[in-house]
Amino acid sequence: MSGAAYPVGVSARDVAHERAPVRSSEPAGAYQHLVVAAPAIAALARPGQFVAATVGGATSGMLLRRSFSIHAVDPDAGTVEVVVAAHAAGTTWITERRIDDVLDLVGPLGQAFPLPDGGGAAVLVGGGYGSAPLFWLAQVLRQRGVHVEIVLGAASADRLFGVALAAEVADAVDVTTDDGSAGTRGWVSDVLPEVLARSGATDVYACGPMAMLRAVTEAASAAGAAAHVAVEEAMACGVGVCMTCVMPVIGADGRTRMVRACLDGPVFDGDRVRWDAFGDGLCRVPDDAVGAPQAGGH
Amino acid sequence: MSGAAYPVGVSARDVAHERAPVRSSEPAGAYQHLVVAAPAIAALARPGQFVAATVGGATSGMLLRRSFSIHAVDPDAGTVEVVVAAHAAGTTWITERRIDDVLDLVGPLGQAFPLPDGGGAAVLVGGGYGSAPLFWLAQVLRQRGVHVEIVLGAASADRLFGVALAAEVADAVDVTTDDGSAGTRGWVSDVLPEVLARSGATDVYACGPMAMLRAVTEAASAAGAAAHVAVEEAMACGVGVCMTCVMPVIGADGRTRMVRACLDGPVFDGDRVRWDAFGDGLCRVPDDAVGAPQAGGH
Amino acid sequence: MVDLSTTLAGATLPNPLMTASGCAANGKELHRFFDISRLGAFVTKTVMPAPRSGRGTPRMAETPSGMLNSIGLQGPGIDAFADEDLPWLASVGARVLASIAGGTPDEFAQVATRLLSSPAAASVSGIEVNISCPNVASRGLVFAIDPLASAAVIAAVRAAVPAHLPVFAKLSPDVTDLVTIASACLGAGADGLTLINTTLGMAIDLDRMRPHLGGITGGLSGPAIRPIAVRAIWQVRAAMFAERIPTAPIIGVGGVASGRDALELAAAGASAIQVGTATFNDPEAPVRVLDELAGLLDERGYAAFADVVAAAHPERRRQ
Amino acid sequence: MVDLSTTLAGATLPNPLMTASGCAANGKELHRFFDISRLGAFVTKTVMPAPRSGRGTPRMAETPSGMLNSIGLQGPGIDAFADEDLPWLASVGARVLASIAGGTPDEFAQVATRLLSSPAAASVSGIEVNISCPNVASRGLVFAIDPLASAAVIAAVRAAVPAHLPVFAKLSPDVTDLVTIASACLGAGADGLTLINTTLGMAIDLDRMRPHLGGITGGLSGPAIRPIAVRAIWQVRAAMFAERIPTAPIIGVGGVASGRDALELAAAGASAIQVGTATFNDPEAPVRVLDELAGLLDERGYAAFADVVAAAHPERRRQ
Ligand SMILES: Cc1cc2nc3c(=O)[nH]c(=O)nc-3n(C[C@H](O)[C@H](O)[C@H](O)COP(=O)(O)OP(=O)(O)OC[C@H]3O[C@@H](n4cnc5c(N)ncnc54)[C@H](O)[C@@H]3O)c2cc1C
Ligand SMILES: Cc1cc2nc3c(=O)[nH]c(=O)nc-3n(C[C@H](O)[C@H](O)[C@H](O)COP(=O)(O)OP(=O)(O)OC[C@H]3O[C@@H](n4cnc5c(N)ncnc54)[C@H](O)[C@@H]3O)c2cc1C
Ligand SMILES: Cc1cc2nc3c(=O)[nH]c(=O)nc-3n(C[C@H](O)[C@H](O)[C@H](O)COP(=O)(O)O)c2cc1C
Ligand SMILES: Cc1cc2nc3c(=O)[nH]c(=O)nc-3n(C[C@H](O)[C@H](O)[C@H](O)COP(=O)(O)O)c2cc1C
Ligand code: FES
Ligand code: FES
Repeated sequence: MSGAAYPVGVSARDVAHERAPVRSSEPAGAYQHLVVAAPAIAALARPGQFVAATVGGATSGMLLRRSFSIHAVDPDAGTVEVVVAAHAAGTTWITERRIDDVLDLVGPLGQAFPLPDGGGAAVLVGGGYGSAPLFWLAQVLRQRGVHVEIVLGAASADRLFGVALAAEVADAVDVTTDDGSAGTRGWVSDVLPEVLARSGATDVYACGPMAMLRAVTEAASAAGAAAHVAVEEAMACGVGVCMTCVMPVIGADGRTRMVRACLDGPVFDGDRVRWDAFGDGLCRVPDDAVGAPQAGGH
Repeated sequence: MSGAAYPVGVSARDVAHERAPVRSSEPAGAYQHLVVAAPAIAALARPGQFVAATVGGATSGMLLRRSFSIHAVDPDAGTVEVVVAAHAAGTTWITERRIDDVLDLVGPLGQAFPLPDGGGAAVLVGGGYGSAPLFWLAQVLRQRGVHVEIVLGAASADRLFGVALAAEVADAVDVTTDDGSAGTRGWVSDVLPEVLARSGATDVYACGPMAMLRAVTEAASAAGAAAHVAVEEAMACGVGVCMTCVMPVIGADGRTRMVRACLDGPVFDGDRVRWDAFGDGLCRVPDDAVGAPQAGGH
Repeated sequence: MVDLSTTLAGATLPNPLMTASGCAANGKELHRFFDISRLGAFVTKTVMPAPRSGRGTPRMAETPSGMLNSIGLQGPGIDAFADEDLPWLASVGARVLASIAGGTPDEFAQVATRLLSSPAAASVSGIEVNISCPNVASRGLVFAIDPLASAAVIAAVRAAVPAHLPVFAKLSPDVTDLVTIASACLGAGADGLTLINTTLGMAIDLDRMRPHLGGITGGLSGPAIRPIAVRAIWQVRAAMFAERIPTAPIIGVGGVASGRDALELAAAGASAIQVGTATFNDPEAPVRVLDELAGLLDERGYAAFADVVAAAHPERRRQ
Repeated sequence: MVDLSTTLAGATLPNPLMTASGCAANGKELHRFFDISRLGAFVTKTVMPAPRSGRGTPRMAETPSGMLNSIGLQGPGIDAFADEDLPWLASVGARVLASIAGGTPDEFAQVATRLLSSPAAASVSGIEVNISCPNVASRGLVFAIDPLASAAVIAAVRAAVPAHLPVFAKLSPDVTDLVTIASACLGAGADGLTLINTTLGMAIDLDRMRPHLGGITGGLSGPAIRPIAVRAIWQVRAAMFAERIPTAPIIGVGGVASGRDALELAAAGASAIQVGTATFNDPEAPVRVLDELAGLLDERGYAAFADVVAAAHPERRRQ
């Protein structure tokens, strides 16, 4: 196996396809923290973007790429970092990779978090491994003079990611767990109103489960802040060609369309997302969406 | 990964199913020589039998087991050895396994080489990696006081397996290569008549490509010796349940039947095999086989 | 402990797991790996009136997550089966679902009659009528692509078999309208359906630039086709809920390699599950799947396997 | 250098590799990874008369060596396509095989007419008529399961399109007799056939015990179905050799992920090859497959791609 990362295909201005050797892989609570050599991706990425990896190796029965938020990049070292939860067979395979094993990566993909011009305050909210992209974002924001507070939530202490890191990169950190095994017992949305009030944040950045993103959006709206949420929709390609990752989002013209989370997202303005369409693990097409099946029709 | 071999399923009297950790894997010319820990198989196996391994790991798109002759066993150490040519994706995967990686093995499978009561002389003929099971056989035969000569043939020197080993376990060794890069230029069948004549062998044991086995059978018949040939038919299951590995063989009643190479073979008496049915990579059902499609019928 | 028993048109089996016809020979080979009487039923290789050599080789090609076979119904013929194989199966305590075929409806009936004249006939829990083998020289012989031909075979077998013995029609997914075929079989007296046989596929030998299989085309099986099996079972079960066809038990088969896969076919509507190609990967697959399924049901708090049969249908959830 | 060009009913393309409809959007996304004008043709996402939202989500499920989708023909409608997407494709020099659909034969014809009124109509090398999308609310709308309905659509499109522009009918494998459907399409004026669209499948969400896909059933694609595609191409090409149906070019699609796979479909009878689901695994797949195919042909000493088309048919070898 080659020790050096090398490009697989054409590397266009804003996206690359690289074979990325694993440089390190360490457990981090319930997750695995991987550092891989992917210089082209490292050079292009911005916080909020993601990478998509093939799984299972050359003889794999799993065709589709798995998406992961970029946790950190080091353009000088040419490395990219991701935090992976072993959910099912594909992610388990990734967490089992050893040093020098190679990941086939496409990235950076999707829209990054929008950055304010400077100053002010922002609150960053991460659920479980959803916190992965926030620390890098915090650093970028603070470089712009933004006061940054981080709220981390998870089901239990082992499913929190980056509590120590948060203390390094943010001005204040709040932690919640469903079972009270760390921080405040409860959800991030329980503490968020207070954090928003005390920080006077104008922007809230969030990444985590859909239900959390919806609650964060509501709390932000109530506090008069803008919510920038990074969603996690099931994706087959990650690059905008399959139309599997769509969700109803209100456009600039006020009309709802089924847009691709991989291309137009994963970061959306929270108040543009049609949260009413989500429920019970499904997302309906709202009746008023462009091209929706005619009501009463067939 | 567990360091110790352990059984997966029921281990019946004569067959076992084990998860076998790789103990060593070394290149041997064009092949890879693997030693794995599989104590139950090691305890049961006899020369000429084979093992069948799954390929590609837990997320593999390749369902079928790959078969390999047992090269050697050490019942005390609980190890089994195989010699693998990287033919296509499945065998390539096996040759890439590292120490402590686990192979899922079923074995020992099939009929072993029949052994003479003792004394006399035998010639063992191996084509390419087909020689793998012969060295162990040579040792067993010599323990019974049989004079053993080995003939090894291959396309080129790097595709010979076990030339040095042959010298250790046999009374005489002949080598042929198609390109003359080692030993006599030509085929094993070119030198075989002379070896048979000088050794006075009553039994010829052979393993290799079909065309070679046929030629060996003819040479043995001409010399009045019995040919015991280990065939290599494409196998889906290796354990007798799929009926894919059949070939036409004449039974004790003189009638030809399509019999399973994995169960009734891989070792057959050369003069029982209907060589006339093989050709151009296909094997026809002879018209006189039991249950053959009616000639002229449909 | 989850109650794993399942009832198929009167025949109660201790559990829903079965071998699939042609993927387990006639029992002896797998009995080296596990006690085949642990299975709900052992499904035998399709047997025909006379001994059959099957096709030449190659008879198989591996494909992504699947395989093609063109065995061509090799077998000893019904006499040898009834006199030797069935008694052996009975001797180890296996419950037998006997798979039969013939060239005409009459031949099917003759095979069924001869089968039941076996000294071991009592071990037969049911008859699976294979009208869907794609490995026959003429596609015209695949009865299951035509409702009338299917019905003729089923009616002939039903007439030859005592009423207490359930008859299952094994169908092919390679049809435009599976529900119509299912309906014809049930109308002709089938007590249940086995869904699905292999789907027709093909591979090319690129070195010799000719069809890879001796039989040119072959039957595609294995996990690759599981989504087709789930769909077929769902469609037919949905037609039963909609009362377009009579309600009858479905035996599910196609690509099952794990307890989760078995649960998927059951949730789509299968009252029993056969494991075929997965056995080539793991000779203990049928009982491993059974154990995994039992574990999954237990974890999820089901009291009985029967509770998950067709559980993914909204009609069932409303019940 | 191997001559890679291929001729499809009068349209000569520099090479046989294409994207597959619905697996490459309308070009911009893949153009970030490779120059789409390198392809023999770019096949666009099926476009319908009006904008369409498609189905709710989940729209996909991964399956062994395959996937299910129930996109439901999401798209911008023919106006936006003709005014925006097609001109962009023309601007980068892509040759376009435009995939169209409608709810009635008339709608198909309207879409074709409107397409050709685009300022970029000259970039259209042919029209692929998608009569086989399984992701429509009623299976009755899958024209390709019925010869008469198929013929009606093809005749309407053929009448709306100038004679020099080839029309391809894209067929479904989910039929009892594919050759009859192919025959009906060719008889109605199709210049060629695209084989195959996805095959109908289904997956169950075992946690929620309900169908996994928003659309309940979905189309199965990927390497899992390649043996079905090879079989379909072979059957139809064999019927042409047997003069049961007129000889016409076949565009092969289904499970192609490598140059070997492309060669397999070509040897079965395909004059051009589309790469669909493999693009989700590797965004450069269509051009990688092209390069691998060129390498294989070169290694094997073929002078031209045309020499391997249908090369596995005995009739071809006898020629
Ligand atoms: C933009 C984005 C960023 C993500 N970031 C991270 C991260 O930083 N760390 C992390 O551990 N996980 C992350 N995920 C989720 C991760 O992609 C899924 O857990 C993973 O795809 C599941 O693969 P599997 O083989 O384990 O599960 P399976 O359920 O077997 O996957 C089956 C199929 O469904 C798709 N799928 C299933 N769940 C998801 C999901 N939640 N999101 C997208 N596709 C899914 C897979 O891609 C695959 O095609 C992210 C997802 C998205 C969309
Ligand atoms: C009894 C027996 C003993 C063998 N001993 C050895 C050995 O000691 N060393 C060694 O290197 N090889 C041996 N082989 C051959 C080895 O099994 C094949 O090379 C291997 O199965 C090919 O797998 P693949 O994935 O590389 O090739 P692929 O061509 O991708 O295999 C595809 C399918 O065809 C089957 N297949 C292909 N070629 C063969 C073949 N020649 N024999 C059986 N099945 C085949 C595979 O099992 C698989 O199911 C033996 C075969 C048999 C039957
Ligand atoms: C090698 C092989 C032989 C088969 N022989 C038969 C048969 O004789 N009769 C029959 O009804 N089905 C036969 N089948 C079909 C299986 O019983 C089963 O319906 C199909 O393979 C799908 O299940 P699977 O994916 O679990 O294998 C055979 C399948 C294979 C792979
Ligand atoms: C996500 C997805 C969307 C598709 N959309 C269309 C479509 O709009 N029109 C069409 O004719 N085929 C469509 N198809 C079918 C493909 O074009 C192709 O026929 C099929 O997927 C088999 O090829 P593959 O295995 O290479 O993907 C779609 C397939 C997928 C996977
Ligand atoms: S994941 Fe394919 S379009 Fe978004
Ligand atoms: S390989 Fe299955 S019967 Fe021999």
